[in-house]
Amino acid sequence: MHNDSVAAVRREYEVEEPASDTATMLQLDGVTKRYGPETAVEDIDLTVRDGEFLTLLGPSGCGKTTTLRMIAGLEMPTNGRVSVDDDVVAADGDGVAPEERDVGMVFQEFALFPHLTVAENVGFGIDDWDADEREQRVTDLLELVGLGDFADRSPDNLSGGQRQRVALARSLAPEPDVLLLDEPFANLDVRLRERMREEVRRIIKETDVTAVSVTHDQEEALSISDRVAVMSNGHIEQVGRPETVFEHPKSRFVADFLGQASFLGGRLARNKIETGIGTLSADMLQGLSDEYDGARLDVLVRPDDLRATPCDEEMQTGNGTLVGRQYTGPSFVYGVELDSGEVVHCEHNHATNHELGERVTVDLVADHKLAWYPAE
Amino acid sequence: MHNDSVAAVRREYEVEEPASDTATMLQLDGVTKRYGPETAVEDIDLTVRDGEFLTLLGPSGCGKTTTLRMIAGLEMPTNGRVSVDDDVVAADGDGVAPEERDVGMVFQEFALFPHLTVAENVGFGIDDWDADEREQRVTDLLELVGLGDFADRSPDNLSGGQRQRVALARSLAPEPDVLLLDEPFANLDVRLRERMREEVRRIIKETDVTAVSVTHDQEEALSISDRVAVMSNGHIEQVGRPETVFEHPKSRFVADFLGQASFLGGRLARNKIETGIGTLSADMLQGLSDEYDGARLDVLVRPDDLRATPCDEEMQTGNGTLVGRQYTGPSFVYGVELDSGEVVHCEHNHATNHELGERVTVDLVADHKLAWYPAE
Amino acid sequence: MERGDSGVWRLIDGLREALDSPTGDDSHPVVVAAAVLVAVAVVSPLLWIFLRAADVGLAEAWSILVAPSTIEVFVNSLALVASVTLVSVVLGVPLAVLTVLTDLPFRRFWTIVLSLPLVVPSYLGAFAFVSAFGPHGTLAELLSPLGITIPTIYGFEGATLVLALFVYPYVFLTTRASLVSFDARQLEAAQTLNHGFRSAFRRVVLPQIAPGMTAGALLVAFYALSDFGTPAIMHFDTFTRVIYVQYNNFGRGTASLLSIQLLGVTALVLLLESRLGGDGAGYGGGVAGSDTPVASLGWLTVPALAFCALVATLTLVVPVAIFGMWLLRSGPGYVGGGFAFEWAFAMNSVYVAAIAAVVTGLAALPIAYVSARSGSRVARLLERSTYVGYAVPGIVLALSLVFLGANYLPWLYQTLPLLVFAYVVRFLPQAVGATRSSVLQVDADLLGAARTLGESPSGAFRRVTLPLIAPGLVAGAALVFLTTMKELPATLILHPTGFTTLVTYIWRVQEAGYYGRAALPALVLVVVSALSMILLLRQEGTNA
Amino acid sequence: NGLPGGSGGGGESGEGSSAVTMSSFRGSGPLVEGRPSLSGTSISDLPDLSGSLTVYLGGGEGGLYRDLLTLFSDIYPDFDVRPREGGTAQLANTIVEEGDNSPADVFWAVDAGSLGSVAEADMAATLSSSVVEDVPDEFHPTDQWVGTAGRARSVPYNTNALSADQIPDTVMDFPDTPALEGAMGWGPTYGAFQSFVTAMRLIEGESATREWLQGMLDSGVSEYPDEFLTSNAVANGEISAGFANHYYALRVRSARSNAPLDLAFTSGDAGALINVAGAAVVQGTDQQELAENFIHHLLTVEAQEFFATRTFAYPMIPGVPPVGGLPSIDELNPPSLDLQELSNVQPTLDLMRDVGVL
Ligand SMILES: Nc1ncnc2c1ncn2[C@@H]1O[C@H](COP(=O)(O)OP(=O)(O)OP(=O)(O)O)[C@@H](O)[C@H]1O
Ligand SMILES: Nc1ncnc2c1ncn2[C@@H]1O[C@H](COP(=O)(O)OP(=O)(O)OP(=O)(O)O)[C@@H](O)[C@H]1O
Ligand SMILES: [Fe+3]
Ligand SMILES: [Mg+2]
Ligand SMILES: [Mg+2]
Repeated sequence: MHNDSVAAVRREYEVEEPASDTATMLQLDGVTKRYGPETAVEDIDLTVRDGEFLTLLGPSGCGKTTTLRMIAGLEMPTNGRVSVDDDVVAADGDGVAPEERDVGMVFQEFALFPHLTVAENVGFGIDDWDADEREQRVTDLLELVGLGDFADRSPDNLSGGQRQRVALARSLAPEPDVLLLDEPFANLDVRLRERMREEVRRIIKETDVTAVSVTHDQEEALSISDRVAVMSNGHIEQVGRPETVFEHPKSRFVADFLGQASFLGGRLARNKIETGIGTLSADMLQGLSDEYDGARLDVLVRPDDLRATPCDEEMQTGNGTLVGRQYTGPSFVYGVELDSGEVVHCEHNHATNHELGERVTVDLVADHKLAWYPAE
Repeated sequence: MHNDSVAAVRREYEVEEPASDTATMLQLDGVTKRYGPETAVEDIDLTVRDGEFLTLLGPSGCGKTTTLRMIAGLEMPTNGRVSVDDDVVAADGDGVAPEERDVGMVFQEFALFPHLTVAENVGFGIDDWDADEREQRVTDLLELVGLGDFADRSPDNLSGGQRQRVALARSLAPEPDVLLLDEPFANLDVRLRERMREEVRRIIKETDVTAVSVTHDQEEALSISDRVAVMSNGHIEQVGRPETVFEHPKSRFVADFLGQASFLGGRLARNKIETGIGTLSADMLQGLSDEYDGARLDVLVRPDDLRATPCDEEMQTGNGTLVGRQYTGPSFVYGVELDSGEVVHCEHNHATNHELGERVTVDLVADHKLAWYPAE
Repeated sequence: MERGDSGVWRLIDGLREALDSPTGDDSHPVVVAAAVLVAVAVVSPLLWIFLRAADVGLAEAWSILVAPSTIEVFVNSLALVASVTLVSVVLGVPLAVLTVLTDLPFRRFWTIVLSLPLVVPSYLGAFAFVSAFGPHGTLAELLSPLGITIPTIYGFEGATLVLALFVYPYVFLTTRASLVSFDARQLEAAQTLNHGFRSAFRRVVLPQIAPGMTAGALLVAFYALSDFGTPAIMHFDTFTRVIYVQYNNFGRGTASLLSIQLLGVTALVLLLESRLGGDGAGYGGGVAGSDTPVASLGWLTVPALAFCALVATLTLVVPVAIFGMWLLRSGPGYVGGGFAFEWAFAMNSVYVAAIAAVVTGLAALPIAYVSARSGSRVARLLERSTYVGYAVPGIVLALSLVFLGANYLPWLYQTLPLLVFAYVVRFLPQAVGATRSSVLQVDADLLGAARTLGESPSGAFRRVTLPLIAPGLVAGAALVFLTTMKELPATLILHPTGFTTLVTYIWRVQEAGYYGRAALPALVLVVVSALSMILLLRQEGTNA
Repeated sequence: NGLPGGSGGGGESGEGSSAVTMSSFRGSGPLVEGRPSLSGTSISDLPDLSGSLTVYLGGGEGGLYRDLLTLFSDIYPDFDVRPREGGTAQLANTIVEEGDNSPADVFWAVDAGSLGSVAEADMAATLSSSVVEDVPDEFHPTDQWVGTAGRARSVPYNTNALSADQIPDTVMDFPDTPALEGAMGWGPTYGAFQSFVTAMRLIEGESATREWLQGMLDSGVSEYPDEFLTSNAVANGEISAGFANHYYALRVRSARSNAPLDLAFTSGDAGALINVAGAAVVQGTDQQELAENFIHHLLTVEAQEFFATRTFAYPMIPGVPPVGGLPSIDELNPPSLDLQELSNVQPTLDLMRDVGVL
C-alpha cells in the first residue's frame, strides 16, 4: 500500500513539471559512478534544457561533485550515458575529452593556477582571443567579482572568498555552452553571494548558457534556479521547479532537507485528522484521495506554518512546552515539544522573546495546503 | 555634528555590553598585520572571555582569516599584542610558537594530512593519549561528524564537505583551550551544519573551551555565538551580543551586512518623520534625543519590518511598485521601488504571490523600535 | 612492415592501457611511446654486457661468482652502499631542512655552498682527504710534534665518510626540492595540534617528502655502488674495483660477468626500496603557506651555522687547500704544452654538460610524467629501468657504447651526440627523480580546470604542468649538469678526438702524477658549477 | 757522436721550423746534466711525416708524449696528429671492441701487456723490419709492436730509514726481510705491478708467487692506488720502501731534489723486469705507411733522448743512454722473458684475488 500511495503522490506532482519545448542541452541516462567498492552516484537520469539553470542540492557526500565531474568529462561514468547538445559524450566508461565538450567548471576547491596571476588565471581559457578583447574581458570579469584591484596578485595571496571569485570569473570568461558550478559561493558573505548570484544568473540568461550548479544552501538553490534536483545518497530524489520541490516535496527526505520540517502524525477519520496541535480539516491536506480514509498520516509543517502563544502560568492549558530557541536575526525559531511527544519548530519575529520551559499553545497559521506522507 | 551624533549612538549601545566578570582568555591590543604594502588587519582590539563563543563576521577579504592566524601564532602581527590566558604570546612582530599556545584550528581550506587516513588525521593531536582512549575518542568524534564509516579512507577520496568535517573533528580532539574555526561549516548543507553547530557549541560549553569562529553566514553568526564581531576592511566595526548587533547596528555597514537592510530617508520634525512609506512617529526610533530635531535621518527597515499590499488596478493609490521577487522557500522577498525613489525589501510568506510591476502599498509592521542614522 | 607497425601501436596501446591511472587521468599515447623509447634506449647498452659475459665459460663464471674474494667484495660493497646512504641522509636531510624551513642566516649562500661538493669529483676529494688526514698527511704532520696521532682514515669508515661528504648533495638537493613545494599549511595544522616543529616534521613533512628523499638516497646508493676511485684510494675493496681491475687487464668477459652481478645488486636495492614504500603515491601539493620560515632556530642558530660551516670546510676548503699546496709543492718539474691548461677546456665542459643537461631533462620528462601519473607496474618498471645505466660503472657503459657505436653507428662514434647519449644513460635517473616528484605535486584538479577551459592534454601540459614542474625539471637538469661536469670514464673513452674537458685534463695531469696541476681546473670546475647553482636557485626563487 | 748538433729538425723538405733543435727534445735539471754524445737514426734521415694520423695514446705519460707530438707538428706543418688519450688498458679494450671500424691508426701504449692484448686480438698490423731494426729483440718480441721506452721495476727506498744494503738483491726475499717488516708499500691495482707479478708467475711458478704475495701481505704491506703515490709515500717517510717503476722516484726527486729517496734494483728476477711503452699500427688503418713512419720517428735519436731526459725512461736504442745515476740496461740484468707474455694477466689476477691482494 505504501508504494502505491507514494506513486499516487508522485503522479500528482509530475504533471506540474513545465512541459518545455526548448531543446535538451544535457542529458544523463542511468549514470552510475563507482570508486572501487564505493558507489558515489547511482543510476541517475537527468535532463537539462537549453538555457536552463539547474541546481543540484543535497547533503554532503551525496554525489553532487561527482555528477558535475562526469558532465565535465573529468570522470568517466562506470555505467550510463551522458549527452551534451544531443551528442553522446560519455557512454559506458569511455567518452569525449573535457576540452571537446565546451563546458566550463568552477571547482569546489577552486583549482586556481598557482603560477599565474589573478588576471592570467581569468584569461586562461580565452588565450585565443584578440589581445585587446581579452584584456577587456578579464578586466570586466574582475570588476564583476569585485577584484578589479587584484589583477596582478598571485592567488596564493588572496583570501578564501577572493580565490573563489577568481575561480568563478575564470569559468565565465570563455562563455561555455554549459557551465558547471560546484558550490561557487560557499566562501562568500551574504551580500556578495547575492550579488554574485544575480550576476551569474544574468550572465547565464543573457548569453543563453545552460548551467548546472551545486549547492548545499537550499535558499540559494530555491532563489536562483529554474529547477532544483535534490540528491541523496547517490540518487536523485526529486527534480522540479523550486516552488514545487519546496511546497510539494516528494519524500520526507526532500521536505526535511529544504527546510526545518516537522511532522505531525495522526489518523485520518471522517475528513479530519487528530494531531498534536489539535484537529485539522482534511481540506488542509494536498490532493488527498478517499483511499486514505482511516490511514495514519504524517503532516508536514514548517516553522512559518506554526505559531506558539504562551499561556497562563498554571500550565494547565496549551499543547506543548518550549524546549529550544534559536536566534537568526530577523526571527527566533522556537522548538516546542508537544504533549504528543513530537517536536515542532515555530518561527517568530525577533521582537517576540519567550523563555525556555514556558508552556505554549501551538497553532497552525499556514495559509496554504500542507503536504503529507503515509506514516512509516 | 555627525561625529557627535554617531558618538551619541555609540554611547547608548556600549552600555548594553554585558559586564562579565569571567576571566579574559584572549586579548588583542592594537593588532595590525601587513603583507608588504597590503594591510590585511589594522589596529584591532578584541577581548574574548573564558568559555565564550565569539564569531568574526565580515565580507570576503576583510581580514578574518588573518586575525585567526595571528591568534594561532601562524602569523606574527606587524604591530600590537596578543595575549592568551594573560600571557603575552605575540608582541611587535615576535611571539610564542603555535604548539605552545594550546590553540586548535580548523583551516578554511582544511589542510588535512594527505598521507594519513581519516582516523589518523583525527587522532593526530592526541597521539600522547593512551591508545584505547585515543581510539575511542577518534571513533566518537567521527561518529559525531557523521563519518563513522570513513575512518580508514584517505582524505583524497572524500567529498568537500566530508573533508571539512574531518578537519573539524581533528581540531576538537585535543580539547584545546582556545578553538579557532575558520568557516568550519562553509561546505556543509543546512541540516548538517545545524547539527554540527549544535554539537560544536555543546562541546565548547561542556569542556569550557573558548572559541573564535569565522563565518560569512550572518544567520550562523547570530544563532551560535555569545558575541559577534563584525569586521570590515581590516577593522572591527562592532562587537556585541547577537541581538545587540542585529537590532542596534552601530553603522550602516553593520546593519546592511547583517540582513537585507533598506533605509528610509526623511527629516525629523516635531516628533514625526516623513518617509517614502508615510509618516512615522519618532517613538518608533531607538533612543532619539532632542538635538536631532530638524535633522535628516535614515531609518533602517528590514524585510520583516515591512509589508506590501497590492492595491487597485488603476494605480492611483499605493506608494510603490514591485520590482523584484526572490523565492527563498518559506517566503518571498519582494523588492519595491517606492515613489520616493528608494528601494525597500519586504518579506512575505511563500503562499502570497505577487507579480512584478504590480502597484503596492508598503506599510511598516515592525513591533520593535527602529535603528536610524544621521543622513549622509 | 605495416604489420610490424600496427604491432608496435598495439603494444603501445596495451602499455597505455596498463598505464592508465584509475583516476582517468590518462597519459597520451605519444608520451607513453616516448617513455618506452627512452627506457629502451638507456637499457640497450646493457645487451653488450650480456654478450661479453657469454664469452666466459659457465664453469669459470660460476667459480668467479662464488670465489670467496668475490663474495667478500660483494659484502663490502653492500656495506659501503648502506653506510654511505645512511650518512648522506643524515647529512643531507637536516641541511635541506635548515636551508628551507628555518631562519638560518644566509640561507641562499648555504644552499649554494652545500650543493657544491657534488661537483668535486669524489676521487679528487679522496686524494685531498688522504693527503690532509692520512698517515703522514698534512694534519698528521702538524699534530705529530704535539704527540697526537690521528686514527687512520683508510678503510671502511674513511671510505664511507669521504664518499658521503661528496655525494650527500644528492639527498640535500632532492629533499630541498620536495620541501620547497611542500604545502606549509599542513605544518601549520600540525602545530596547532600541539606538535612542535620536530614532531610535526617527523609526522607530517617527512612522510610526504619521502619520495624526494628516496630519489636522492637511491642516487647516492648507486653512486657508492658504482664508484671505483674513492674506495680504491681509501683502501677499501669493493666490487667495482674488481671490475676495473678486470677491464684494465683485458678480462672483459669476467668484468661483464661481475657487472651483471652488480646489476643484480641494483635490482635488489630497487626492490628493497619499493618494498619499504619510499616512493608512495604522490600527494597533491597546494599553494605554499606564508613565506616566512616555519621554524625559528633560536639558540640552535650557532650550532646550525657551525654544522654548515664544518661540512663546507671538509668538502670544499680542504680539497682546495690541499690542491693549492700540491701546486706550490710540485716545483718546476716539467712544464710542457701537453700539460698547459686552456680555458677552452672549461668551455668544453660547460658546453657538453649543458647539452647533456637539456637532453637528459627532455628524456626524463616522459618517463617521470608517466610514472608519476600512473601507479601501474609497467610505469614503475619504466622508471626503475633508468637506474640501470646509472648503477653500472661508467667504464662498462662506455665500452658497450664503443662496441655499439663503432660497429653499428660509425657516423656517431666519437662524436658529441654519442657522448651526450652516454651521459643521458648514466644520469637519467637524476633528472627523472627530481622531475617525477614535482609531477607528483601537481594537483590533478588543475589539469581538470585547464581541460574544462578548453585546453587539450598537451596544451594543459604546456600551460599548467610544465610551469609547475619547472623547478623539479630544472633541479634535475642541474644535477645532470653538475655530474656531467665531473664525469670521467665515459668522457675519456667516448669524447670526440681533440675535445678536452676539465675532467679529462685533470685526469691527464693526475695520471702523470702532477696532482698539483689539478688545483686550477678543480677550482674552475667548482666555480663554474657554483655559477650554475646560482642560476638554478634563482629559478627556484621565482617559483616558490 | 752521430747527432747533428743544432739541426735535429728541418729534414729534407727544409720547410720545417729550424727552431726545433736537439735541445728542444732534451729535458733539463740536475738529472739531465752531462749528457754524452748520442747515436742512432735521426729525424732528418727519415721521410717527412705528412697527413693526418689518429693516435690512441695510453697511459700516464700522455701529457709528456703530447709535447713530443707538438715537436713533430712543429717540424712538419703538414703533419696533423690527433692524439686520443685514455688509460692504456682501456684503450686496448676500446680498440678490440671497435674491431675493424677502429678510427685509430696507431696505438701507443705504456705497457707491453696492452700491446700484447691488441696484438692477440689481431688488431695490430705487422711492422716493417726497417722500422724496428734498431731496437733489441727483447723489446719487440713480435713484429706487431715495438717498444719505444723502457721502464724498469725498482725498489724506491727512504734513505733516512734504510741503507742500500738492507734491501735484498732478490725480490723473493722481501717478505722475510725484518727491516722491511710493516714498512713496504705497493700498488696492486697498477698495471705495471700486475705485469711484475705476471713475470714472477712465469719465472717462479704459480705456487711460489702465491707464497710471495701471501708473505708480503703477512708482513703488513701498505697499499697505494698507484706507484707514483707509492714513491711519494716513500719520500714522505710514510713507508720505508716500495715496489714501483723506476721513473716515479726520479720524478719525485726532480720535483723535490732534497727528498730522501733512492732506488734499489733486484737482479735477474721479476723484480728487475723491464717493461716497455710501445707502439703498434692498428689493423685496418688506411694510413699504414704514415703510421709506420710515425713509429719510426719515435725511435729516432731525438725522440729517444726526449724519453730519456724528460720521462726518465730507458731508451730503446743503444745509442742513447739513460739519464745519470741510472744503471744501464745491461747492468740491470733483467730476466729473460718474452714481454708479449705479459698480456696473459688473467691467471695473475685470479691468483692475486685468490690470495686477497686484489
Ligand atoms: N599572503 C598574503 N599576501 C598579501 N595579501 C594577503 C595575504 N594573505 C591575505 N592577504 C590579503 O589580506 C586581506 C585579508 O585576508 P583574509 O584571508 O584575512 O580575509 P578573510 O576575511 O579571511 O576573507 P575570506 O572570507 O574571503 O576568507 C585580503 O585582502 C587578502 O587579499
Ligand atoms: N576518489 C574517490 N574515491 C572514493 N570515494 C570517493 C572519491 N571521490 C568521492 N568519493 C565518495 O563519493 C561520494 C560522493 O562524493 P562527492 O564528492 O560527489 O560528494 P558531494 O555531493 O560533492 O559532497 P560535498 O557536498 O561534501 O562536496 C562521497 O561519499 C565520497 O566519499
Ligand atoms: Fe706509469
Ligand atoms: Mg562536492
Ligand atoms: Mg578567510
